[in-house]
Amino acid sequence: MKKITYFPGCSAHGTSKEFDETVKMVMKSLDVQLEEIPDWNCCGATSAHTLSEPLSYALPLRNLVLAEKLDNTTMAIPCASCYQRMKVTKVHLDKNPDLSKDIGTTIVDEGTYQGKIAVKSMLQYCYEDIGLDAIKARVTKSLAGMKLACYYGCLLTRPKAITQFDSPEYPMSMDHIVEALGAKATEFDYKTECCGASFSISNTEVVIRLTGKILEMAKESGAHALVVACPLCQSNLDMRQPQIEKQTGEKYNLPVFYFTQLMALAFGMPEKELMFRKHIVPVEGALAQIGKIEPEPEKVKKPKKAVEAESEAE
Amino acid sequence: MEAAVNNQLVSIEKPEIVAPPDWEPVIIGILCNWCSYAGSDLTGTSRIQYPPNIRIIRVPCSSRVDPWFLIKSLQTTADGVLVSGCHPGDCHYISGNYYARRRFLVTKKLLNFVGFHENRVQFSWVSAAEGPKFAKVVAKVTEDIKKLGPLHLYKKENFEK
Amino acid sequence: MDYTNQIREIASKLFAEGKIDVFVGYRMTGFDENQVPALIRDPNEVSKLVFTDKSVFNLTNYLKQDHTRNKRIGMVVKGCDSRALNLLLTESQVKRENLHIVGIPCKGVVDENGNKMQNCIECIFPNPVVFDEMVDGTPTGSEAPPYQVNTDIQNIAAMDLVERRAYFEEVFESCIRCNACRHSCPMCYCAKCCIDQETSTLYHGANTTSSAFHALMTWSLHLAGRCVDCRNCEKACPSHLPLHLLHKWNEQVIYENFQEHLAGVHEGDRGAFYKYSMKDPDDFIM
Amino acid sequence: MARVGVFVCFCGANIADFVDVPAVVEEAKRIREVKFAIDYKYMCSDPGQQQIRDAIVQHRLTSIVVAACSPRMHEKTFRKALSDAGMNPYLLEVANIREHSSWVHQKDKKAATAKAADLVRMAVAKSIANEQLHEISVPVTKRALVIGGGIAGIQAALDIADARIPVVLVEKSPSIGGKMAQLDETFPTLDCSQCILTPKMVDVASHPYIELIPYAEVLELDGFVGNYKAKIKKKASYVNFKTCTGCGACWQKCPVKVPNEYNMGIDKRKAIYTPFPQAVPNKPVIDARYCTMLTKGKCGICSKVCEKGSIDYKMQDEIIEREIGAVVVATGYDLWDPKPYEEYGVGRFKDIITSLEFERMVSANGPTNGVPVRPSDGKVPKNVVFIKCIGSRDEAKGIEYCSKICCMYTTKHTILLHHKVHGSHSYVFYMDIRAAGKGYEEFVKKAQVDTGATYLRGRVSKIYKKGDKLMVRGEDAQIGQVVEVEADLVVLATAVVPNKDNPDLARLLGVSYDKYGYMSEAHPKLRPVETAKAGIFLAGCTQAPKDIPDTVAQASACAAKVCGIFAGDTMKKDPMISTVNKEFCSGCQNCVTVCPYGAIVTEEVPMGHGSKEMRTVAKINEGVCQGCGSCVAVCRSMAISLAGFTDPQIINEIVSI
Repeated sequence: MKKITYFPGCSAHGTSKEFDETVKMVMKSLDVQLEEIPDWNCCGATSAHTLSEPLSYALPLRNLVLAEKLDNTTMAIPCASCYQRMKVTKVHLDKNPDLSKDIGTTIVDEGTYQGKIAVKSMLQYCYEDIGLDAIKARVTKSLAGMKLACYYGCLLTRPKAITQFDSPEYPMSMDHIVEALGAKATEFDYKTECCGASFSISNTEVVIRLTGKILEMAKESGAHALVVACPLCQSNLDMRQPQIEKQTGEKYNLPVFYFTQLMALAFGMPEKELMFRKHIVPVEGALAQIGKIEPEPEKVKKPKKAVEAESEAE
Repeated sequence: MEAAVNNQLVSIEKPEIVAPPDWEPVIIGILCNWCSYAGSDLTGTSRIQYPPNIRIIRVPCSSRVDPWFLIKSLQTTADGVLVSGCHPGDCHYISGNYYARRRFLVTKKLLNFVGFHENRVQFSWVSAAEGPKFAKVVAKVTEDIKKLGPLHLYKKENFEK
Repeated sequence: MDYTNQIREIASKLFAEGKIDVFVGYRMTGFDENQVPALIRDPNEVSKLVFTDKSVFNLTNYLKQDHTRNKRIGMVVKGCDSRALNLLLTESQVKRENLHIVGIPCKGVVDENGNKMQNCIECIFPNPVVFDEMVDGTPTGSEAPPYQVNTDIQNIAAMDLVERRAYFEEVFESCIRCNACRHSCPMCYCAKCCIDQETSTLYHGANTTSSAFHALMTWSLHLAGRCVDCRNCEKACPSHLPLHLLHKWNEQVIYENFQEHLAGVHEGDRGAFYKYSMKDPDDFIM
Repeated sequence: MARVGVFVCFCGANIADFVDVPAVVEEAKRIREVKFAIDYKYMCSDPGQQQIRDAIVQHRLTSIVVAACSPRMHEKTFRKALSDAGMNPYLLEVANIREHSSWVHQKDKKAATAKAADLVRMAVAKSIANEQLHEISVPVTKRALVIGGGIAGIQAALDIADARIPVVLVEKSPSIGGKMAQLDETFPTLDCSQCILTPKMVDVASHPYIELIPYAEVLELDGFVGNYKAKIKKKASYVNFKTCTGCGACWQKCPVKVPNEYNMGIDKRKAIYTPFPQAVPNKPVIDARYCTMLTKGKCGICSKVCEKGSIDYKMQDEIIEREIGAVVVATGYDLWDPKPYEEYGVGRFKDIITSLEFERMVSANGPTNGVPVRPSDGKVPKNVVFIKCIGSRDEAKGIEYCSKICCMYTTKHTILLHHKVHGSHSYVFYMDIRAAGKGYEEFVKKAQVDTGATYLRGRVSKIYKKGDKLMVRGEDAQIGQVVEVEADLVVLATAVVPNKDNPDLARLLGVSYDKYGYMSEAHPKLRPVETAKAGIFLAGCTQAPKDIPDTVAQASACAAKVCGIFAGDTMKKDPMISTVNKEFCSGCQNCVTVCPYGAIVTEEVPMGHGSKEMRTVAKINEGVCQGCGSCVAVCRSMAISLAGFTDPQIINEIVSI
């Protein structure tokens, strides 16, 4: 049994309860024990780093110091914002160790930062540490028939210098994971486009335009549903969908799943425990696609005219 | 790229001996022809002022500087020595300053070991474009040596000019 | 540590096989318990050879004038001696093919008072790094232990600047400029030493503190990265100067700042001053 | 006893205002060896020099000290004055009392004067130890090596050969011509590239003074200016060029098809091939990577159809050695791989191509017969988006510099598209239009009017697929809005990067290169053609991105430099180099290790006078030595001395302060 440090973040206790729950279910079934940081605090996302740089480091720093006390080598974070703040702080501190002294006093001092823990997003942990083979081995109910557009949002893979994971512009890790579950990942050019989440409250019109574009492109790619790894992405794409449909007059009907929900589903866990009822856009239509496999158009084989050696050619 | 220097010795900051009131230190500057000497010329053409204690000797490359030039200088006429060459990678002779850098470090450490303050011999990289930097370097070296006072040990006692 | 019998056997064998013209080892002085180098040319004199923990001198000093050019030489070497030999080979001073090297798995030699020499206590290469045969069979060599900081050096480095200067002032004052250190050093093989050159303006004045300062400083810089710490110089010095301090200090500076191996451990390694790395320390330079 | 003359210059007011010049003269007169000292308004003027010349004769001076400006300024001038008076010019020393005293101590005349006097004293002391030196003559091999057969190498080779100097032209690929042979038309005149290039290629092949070695690489270059020795590997072509007539039967019948490099992989060539129809030499070679006869031992068709029996599967690489006097490096450029532009879908969308691919398509002899098509479906595109600065001026993904040629060729491409595809429209996303060059701005202006192309100033942020179109989203900074263009084809103006072999070649030649891999010129403004290594010159994109006119100009400049070296039978060289005192040399060869130029070798000398025993000592090759003094500082026996900076000279300076 592996043991990792777990930082749920505030949304896991609220809007994205289903993410938190399914993460726990999936990890348990993959034989990974999650050890939650005792007395963790807010990561400071969105407000702290726009107001006070020292504070934006101090809040995650406290969490990192507490996390290191647990003696695990890796910390996994489901929420993309929390992950981003933690990783940014870690990268800055590792590059510039004196920083921890300067900012350590900003909030309650819990000890010295040593830089020994690896900070990963839950997606990165599944992809890198658990691995596709282990995921594939655990699948009991293949999702074959489902076409999914994987949406990564802006924080999971960017900026590359901070995240050091996957391609910043056209990442494929989640695509590979859903394919391991048996589903088909569609070619989705908008997988890292901005959804406008920061303006969710202050300038809803922007959000509707940007999120609408993402939904439109996902629909065009042939997807039955969207897959995300970020609570804010999920709530934006899911919650705003009826509003956007009203505005554009289009019917998208794209449920927005957390990738862990789908993992749990494919691992054969009971549907009602996956909290699909929390979704605004009904999931039934998308789930009904499971098992409906289109026959692949048979490829016409070209008669072999010449020996072609293309492999090494430039 | 740049590693820290190891083996720190205990060095004191107080003057080694009390200087007479009109004392001015003599500092020998050994400069490579292509970067630092050109840089010092630029300091001149830019009319940047610096303390007049330095006496400049031109050599083709910092790698020409044999460590015993420094020892000889301290033994005979100088209160301090500055050696300056091209920045790493800029050596007119490809790799000369890399060899020189190693010798300088060992020489500096050895002199310090036998009782010379580490500021008695100093080194700098000054490019042909760094006129202002040269003036700053000279000002700093002069100030350092003034703080340390005259170097009269081992000096001139048996030396015939 | 007594290899007298083995060495006599090996020397006899080498003479019998016609492999060597001269064998260089140790013999008793004849008047006390100490030993001196012995150059054996006559196979019948092999019985003069001895080897005990009083075999202190580094015999590679006898190779300096490139005697291997026209003689085949058998020689006894300890760990430190072999490193000197390695450097002489690297610096093209001797011909390997004319040498037959008898290696000693050294357990340390003693000073006049019978105490183990300090450099032997701190030695990390007791076994020869180059040899043709070992008296005790090939050593089952394990990895060299980590570099040890010399205790004398630590004591001096802990003094403050004024104390250090006073200490060394006394050292330089005591030097009588006899050049015994140079003559006894296996690495000082120059055809004409810089000290002796008329055109050289290296040394002004004769036997003064100032000139001793200059001579010893220059000498130790010429040996920086090349001194194998055999302490021939100290043994030869009539003023009993702690000459090893300068060499050990340089060795330590070089080891810690350039991560260079000790002198002569690898054949072909000329020492720290004859190569460089882009990563060498740079922060002492303005 | 030395007799030194000291000449102190006022430099108008430059020195005299801040240094008490007469006091310096008085101070100089007190030095025992100084037999004559004088000041003058302008020492460098002719009357000033005349004073030096007169004093040398009158006072039988043995060395001269001029206290004036930096020796980097007027050392040569004063040396000439010494020469004119019949004195060895290297007996001069310059005390730099202007840059090092009067100009930097303007607030303290007393200190500046004292320092000037010290500097004079140091120069006097040094000059006493000065020796007579004589310029060195080095014999010269009059043959040039040109590496690379693109337009730069062709031009350099032709210009040198026209001066009746033999040239060895080495080209890596089977044919000369380089990148220019791949171009359709050239800006700003829209000349057909082939029409102006191929005659030059033919000239190379037929020139009596040019030895063309195609399909070859330089392996080694030893020696020094005027006396290099080059080792060239001629790769096995498996075709005997002497008997081959170039009929083409072999490649017509060859069954192995591989992507055609000349056409950027858009179509296929055979395993035995000539790169393009106008190739010089027009003889095929077998690509050993693909030929099944060579890889698997099966086939042999080309050998069967060759009437001349020119195919030789057993041919081996051949090593050719040539003695060379000077080298021109003209290795050209490569194009940057735009893969990091993932947001554009590079690699995922077939209809995003590079400019050189577009160039091949619109080229009359190209794979699509001069009509651009979409690689995905073969349709002729109507809306084409050109994006400039792909990799150029991009610190995050690419390189920092401007590739210089992209603005112009993109303009050319809009014209070519306009000509070839009726009803087409070009969109150009640009950062700036850099059209500095003769006729360039006019060309761009005219093209914008003629083609009606839409120029959008801004970067493209994303390309995505919608149906079979590519949606290009970018900013139009001039209206401050995001725009989206529906494109059939997107053409990326990828950056110019140095030939990937440059660092290896530079190391082999012993010249330096910058962080990108461009070889470094000796001086960015005043010596842009030479490298720091004497006798090696740079032409074209080996040094930096260049267009054809600049490349040709630099190539001709190289030729002039090469001809300059070969103008006499010997070359003159500065005598300030190292020499070995064999008597003192202990033969440790540390100097050999540290010499950056490989200028030190060993030699055997007798042990003593008349002795038969030999010993090894160092020997300096005076043609190669550049006078850095690295060897002097590592010579423990002080057997090496560097003329002009000997130990006695420097020590005299130190002890005389």
